[in-house]
Amino acid sequence: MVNRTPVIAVIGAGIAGLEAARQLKDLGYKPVLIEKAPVVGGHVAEWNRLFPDLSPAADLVQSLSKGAGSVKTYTDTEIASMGRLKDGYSLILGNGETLLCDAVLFATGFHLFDASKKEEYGYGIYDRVITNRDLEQWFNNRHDPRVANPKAVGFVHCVGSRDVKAGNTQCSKVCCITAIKQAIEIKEEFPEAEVYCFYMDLRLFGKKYEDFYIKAQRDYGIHFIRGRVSEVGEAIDGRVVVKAEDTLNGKPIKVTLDLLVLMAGIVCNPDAQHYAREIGVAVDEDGFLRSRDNVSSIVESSRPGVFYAGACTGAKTIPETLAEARSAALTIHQYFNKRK
Amino acid sequence: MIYQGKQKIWADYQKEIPDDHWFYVRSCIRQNFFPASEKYFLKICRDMLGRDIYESEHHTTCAGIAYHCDTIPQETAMTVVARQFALMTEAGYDNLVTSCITSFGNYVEILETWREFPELEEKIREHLWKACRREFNKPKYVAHASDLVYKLRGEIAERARFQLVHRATGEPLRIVEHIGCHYSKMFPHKGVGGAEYPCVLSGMAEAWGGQVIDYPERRHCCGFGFRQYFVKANRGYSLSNTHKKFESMEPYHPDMIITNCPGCPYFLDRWQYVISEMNGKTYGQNGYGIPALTYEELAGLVLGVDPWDLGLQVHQVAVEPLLDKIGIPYDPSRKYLGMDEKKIMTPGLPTTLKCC
Amino acid sequence: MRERIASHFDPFVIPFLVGMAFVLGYCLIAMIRVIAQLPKEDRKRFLVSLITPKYLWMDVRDIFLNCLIHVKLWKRNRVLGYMHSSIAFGWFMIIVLGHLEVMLFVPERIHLFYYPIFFNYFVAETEQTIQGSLLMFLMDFFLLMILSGIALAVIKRFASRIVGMRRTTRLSLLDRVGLYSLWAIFPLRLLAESFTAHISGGSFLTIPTNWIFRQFLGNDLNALPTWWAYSIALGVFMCVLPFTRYMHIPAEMLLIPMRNAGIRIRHSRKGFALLEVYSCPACGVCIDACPMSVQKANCKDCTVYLNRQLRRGNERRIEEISDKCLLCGKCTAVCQVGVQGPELRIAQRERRKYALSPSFADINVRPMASAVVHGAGGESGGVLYFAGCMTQLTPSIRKATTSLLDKAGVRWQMMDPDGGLCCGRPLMMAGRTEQARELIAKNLEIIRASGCDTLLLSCPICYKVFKEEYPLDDIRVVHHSVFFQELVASGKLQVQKEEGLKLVWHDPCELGRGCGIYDEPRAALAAAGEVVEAAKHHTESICCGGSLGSLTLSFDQRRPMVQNALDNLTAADPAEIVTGCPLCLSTFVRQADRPVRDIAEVLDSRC
Amino acid sequence: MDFGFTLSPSSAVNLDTVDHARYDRLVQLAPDALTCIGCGSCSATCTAAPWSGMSVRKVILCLQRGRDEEVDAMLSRCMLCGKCTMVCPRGINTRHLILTLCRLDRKGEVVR
Repeated sequence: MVNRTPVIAVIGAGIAGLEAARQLKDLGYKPVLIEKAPVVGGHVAEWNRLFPDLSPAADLVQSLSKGAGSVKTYTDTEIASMGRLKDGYSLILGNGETLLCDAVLFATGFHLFDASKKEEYGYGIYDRVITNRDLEQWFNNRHDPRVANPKAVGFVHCVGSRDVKAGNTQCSKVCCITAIKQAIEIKEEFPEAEVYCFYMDLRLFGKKYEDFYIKAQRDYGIHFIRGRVSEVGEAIDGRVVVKAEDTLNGKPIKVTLDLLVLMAGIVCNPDAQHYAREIGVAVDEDGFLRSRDNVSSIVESSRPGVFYAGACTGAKTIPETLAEARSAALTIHQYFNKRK
Repeated sequence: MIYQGKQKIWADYQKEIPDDHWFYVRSCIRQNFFPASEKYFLKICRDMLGRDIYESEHHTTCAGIAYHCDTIPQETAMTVVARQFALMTEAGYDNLVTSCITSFGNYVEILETWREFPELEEKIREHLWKACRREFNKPKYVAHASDLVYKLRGEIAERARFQLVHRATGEPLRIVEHIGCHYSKMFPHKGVGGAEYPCVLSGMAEAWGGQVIDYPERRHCCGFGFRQYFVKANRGYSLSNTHKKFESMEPYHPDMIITNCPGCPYFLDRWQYVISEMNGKTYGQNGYGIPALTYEELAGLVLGVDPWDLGLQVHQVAVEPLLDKIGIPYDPSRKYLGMDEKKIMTPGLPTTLKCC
Repeated sequence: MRERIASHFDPFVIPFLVGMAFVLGYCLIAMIRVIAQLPKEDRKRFLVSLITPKYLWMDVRDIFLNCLIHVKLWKRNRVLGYMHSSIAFGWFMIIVLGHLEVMLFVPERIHLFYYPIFFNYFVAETEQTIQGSLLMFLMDFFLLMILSGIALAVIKRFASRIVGMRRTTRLSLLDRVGLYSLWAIFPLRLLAESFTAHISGGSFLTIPTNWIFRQFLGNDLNALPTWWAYSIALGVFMCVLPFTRYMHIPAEMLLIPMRNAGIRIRHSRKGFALLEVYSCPACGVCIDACPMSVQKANCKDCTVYLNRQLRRGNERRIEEISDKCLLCGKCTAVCQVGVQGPELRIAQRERRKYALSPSFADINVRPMASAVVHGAGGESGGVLYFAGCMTQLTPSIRKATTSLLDKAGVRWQMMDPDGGLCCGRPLMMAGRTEQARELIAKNLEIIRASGCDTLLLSCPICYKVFKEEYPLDDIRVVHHSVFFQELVASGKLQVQKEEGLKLVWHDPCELGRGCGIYDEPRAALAAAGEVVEAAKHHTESICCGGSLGSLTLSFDQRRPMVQNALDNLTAADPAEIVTGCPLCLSTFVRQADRPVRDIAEVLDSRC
Repeated sequence: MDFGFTLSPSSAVNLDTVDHARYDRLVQLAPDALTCIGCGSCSATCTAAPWSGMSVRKVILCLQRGRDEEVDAMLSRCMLCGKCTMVCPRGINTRHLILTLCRLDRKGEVVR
């Protein structure tokens, strides 16, 4: 049926969208990138350096957006509504345009958990409590006065992850290694600072992650305390008092810190759920989009012509996301080949 | 501290509190500890602010203490509570206001349990019917008396004779607010301001001119803990928890503590004496303690009620330095005069803790 | 024959005399000091040995063979053996012949120390007589022998590989002074004697040299300065000798009789330890032998450098070197002098102070003791098998051992079925002898309670300490490799031999060098397959690298040592590596490219 | 005055005030102590554990938490058998760690 070049709407111009768009373009399709934010790159564009090699995030975003350079891209554009057509989908964009496409690729990514929802940690209440994103911002621009020559810094893993009370039972996968990365970076900036990581489990599954962990212990003397922070209070001098159980010691533990960094986790993007419902794509209990099969077809939905790439189906690392983006492009290619 | 952050949280945890027509249930123990608090709650609401508050002489304990001491099963507590609801229904009220935090927690817990397990409610209705042939409607609103005072704080402020301000310096008084654990820790949305940063008391303190201090152990239990206190062998545990709070608030030099729970002001008051006897330490200025008041007492003081009529003489920690700070007049010679103007007994003086 | 110098004296002998007086005085005092530092019973033992003919004969023989002939070195490396014995024996003979000349020709001058040394300057001799020509011939012969040795020494110093040494010692400044003065002595003697050969006579070496010089040197003006130079070289050498490695020459002469008398290291720095330190010739043979030397950085931690640091009193380095060592004992096995590297190090570890010391005296072992009593069914005798800590981590050894015991119909029981106490050897290696003694007492309680007549060990670490430190006179302490070899030999264990199955036996340090057991395991293995040898084996086997002896070597630092030991074992391409130590086994298994098994496993799988 | 009960100290470890001089010195002398991941292999295999509850994992942890008495009690039965070194997945030289620790006084000074 397809005689003209198939059009593929790629929702989200984060790293998954950018990479998938480039691959689709190279395969001879006509991808269209739709990005809500004014700039492309998604969350990675807000990051400073990437684990485990501490490579600059900007380089990655730059090379990906260069790759997708000739792809038609709408930035600062919301999708007002989506609808199903006989052989494709229609998207009404916020700017009034209607986009008819043969396939949709969700590259909608994730939301960073709103750390202020964990009220006991006092994000937004205590000056010295920041999130992983705030710290990356500081690494980028050094503006945040809260990160001022700290003597003691704490990292709380699993903020909003693996937490029924926060509504997210899934593991965000990247926080452990991000915490270690940021802890090392803090130690490099402030070698005299004592750095504590409060963790429930350390999930260091990826290539070089364990080496990074050993480095954090041996070369930087970062203290790892197995126990989840239960509450944070403010001391008279504005520093924060952190309470946790040192579970390996079986005793409560208390420490006063100059800076507490909350490792806000990866949660689903509610926009993706909204679009999914509009075109009849299933959503998992955890709020992420449901794949046709979690083992063999992670990038496919149960609906023909709807595909996924990246963290819209669950927490992913960058290499996983990029691999999925390429995989999604190939899967779309096969989809059109079959329809011919 | 980012005040706007707290305001945001407070905005998320506002609860609907009807303005008028309340069925009031008293606490089992408060009349002994703070004899005028409940009286002045009623007096302020009814006489000064013109609200309709009804109380029945037939109401009993809510069984919360027994429940938290693990001496009765929850079903028994539920039946007792059902009877209170029946009294309320019979009196023609829908809004229940409790004096006691544990009662409040108990009522909320039972209503929430019934919401989750309606068959349990039916069973309790049967129990109640079998026991005393009563029937009840569930209250439309359950509030703690401090919720009501929080709601009326503006009206009280309008009528206030005194501000919570240091008369000599003009600085707001530094106030530690202590919320009873059963107020919102179990059901954060049932308390004004939630569980982490409740504003029911801080709202009053600020409305009346004071400044709330946020110290690290602010959330910590007063140490009462029912079984911890009632079993003498565990009493050191109770004391140690209170001690932890005092150590944490000490650097802030609080002028007073206000609470909304029957047990908390009692322990925050009396343990100061015990700690001073045990290790010679006092937490107020010049060897005095930190006065621990109920919110009703505080409202009474603000409205110009005579301190001795508010029953402040039964506090262990002397309140006179606080009264002096605010500039509330009092007659020292009347301190230990009873209602009939006859001398009640004068207490002995502690070894270390300074009292007037 | 005539005396050339009427005064029988020339000032050039003064450097020699000073050197001689100094070195003799120094050595005498040092000797008295060492003997005085010995514990009383050791001192008595030593002095008695000196007047016991049996020991006296041993002493003379050993000094001759070791100090002059260097028999051990000959066995190890002929070039080095020749080099050392040519210098030592040649020099000795020159001195002897010098004295002989004096006694023969000018017996009235025998009281003059310098006469035998500078004989040809003072006495003009004729080679016309048989006596004269023979002596002169011998003098030249031995001088040539020494010079050839010196030539080899020079080559060795600058290209040690030619003489078969990969690495040689880095010399200290004084050592260099000593070395160069030693090298200078004999060429200078040749020159001096040559310059005077036309006056005082000479032989096949000195006369032609004299003739050559006389072709272009018109007068004898060179003679006296050369004799001066010769005397100065001797003087310098003797003056620096006590402060250089050449101190081993006099020290070894005392060490040999002391060792023959059975004296052991009893103090980290005094007495016998001091003597061993001074006996070290710093030849550097231990550097190549040391398993740690696989990594260049560790070469500085070999025994030769321990001795040097002990002489210098550099405590930081002494501690570092002492703690790093694997205590494999190979340095002692290859040492010409027999310096006990491991024992010296343990002595250093023993002197350490601790803020905290473990104590085992109040451990209640009664339940363990009563368990073994019941286990034996009240009968005395039988085998008590102590698996030990390391075997707990290698259950295959324990299983194979007990299986073999059952197959052979031996009545046995376990001493530590649910884990026991440590044998005490690791504590001893760490220098915590006192604490080890407490453990030994506890284990003894259990062993005695069992009523066994044989204590069987599958771990050489345990075996060594049970054999040497436990008073178990009436109980046979035996390593399982020996025990099973006996059972195989007596036919109680029928082992099926697989022809062509190449097995290499790794000699565990504690079993081989530690307890001298080399042949029994090989004999037992021969019943199962074809025993091949490693490149280095028996006393020269290479430590697996896992030894508990080292206190500081990290896991990563040990890896190349393990690899080196494995490469050594697989030289003959065996199908399996067989050992008799659970620690060697665990260490090898991690890195080996072929199966590694305990001897018990090998035997058990074939019978 | 005897009330029949006493004020008990908090069981919480306060990292602000805890004295970890001995730990600091230990990791200077035996840096591999830093890499402990608290897996407990050492405790499970320990020969001395039945007599003193010895556990290298706990020793390292207690040192950081100022629980010196427990450390000393645990070390009091260590036989240096080396099993913990054998099983440590991080390759920590536990015997060196123990011996080094035994040489430090409470202030973290090496006794001479």
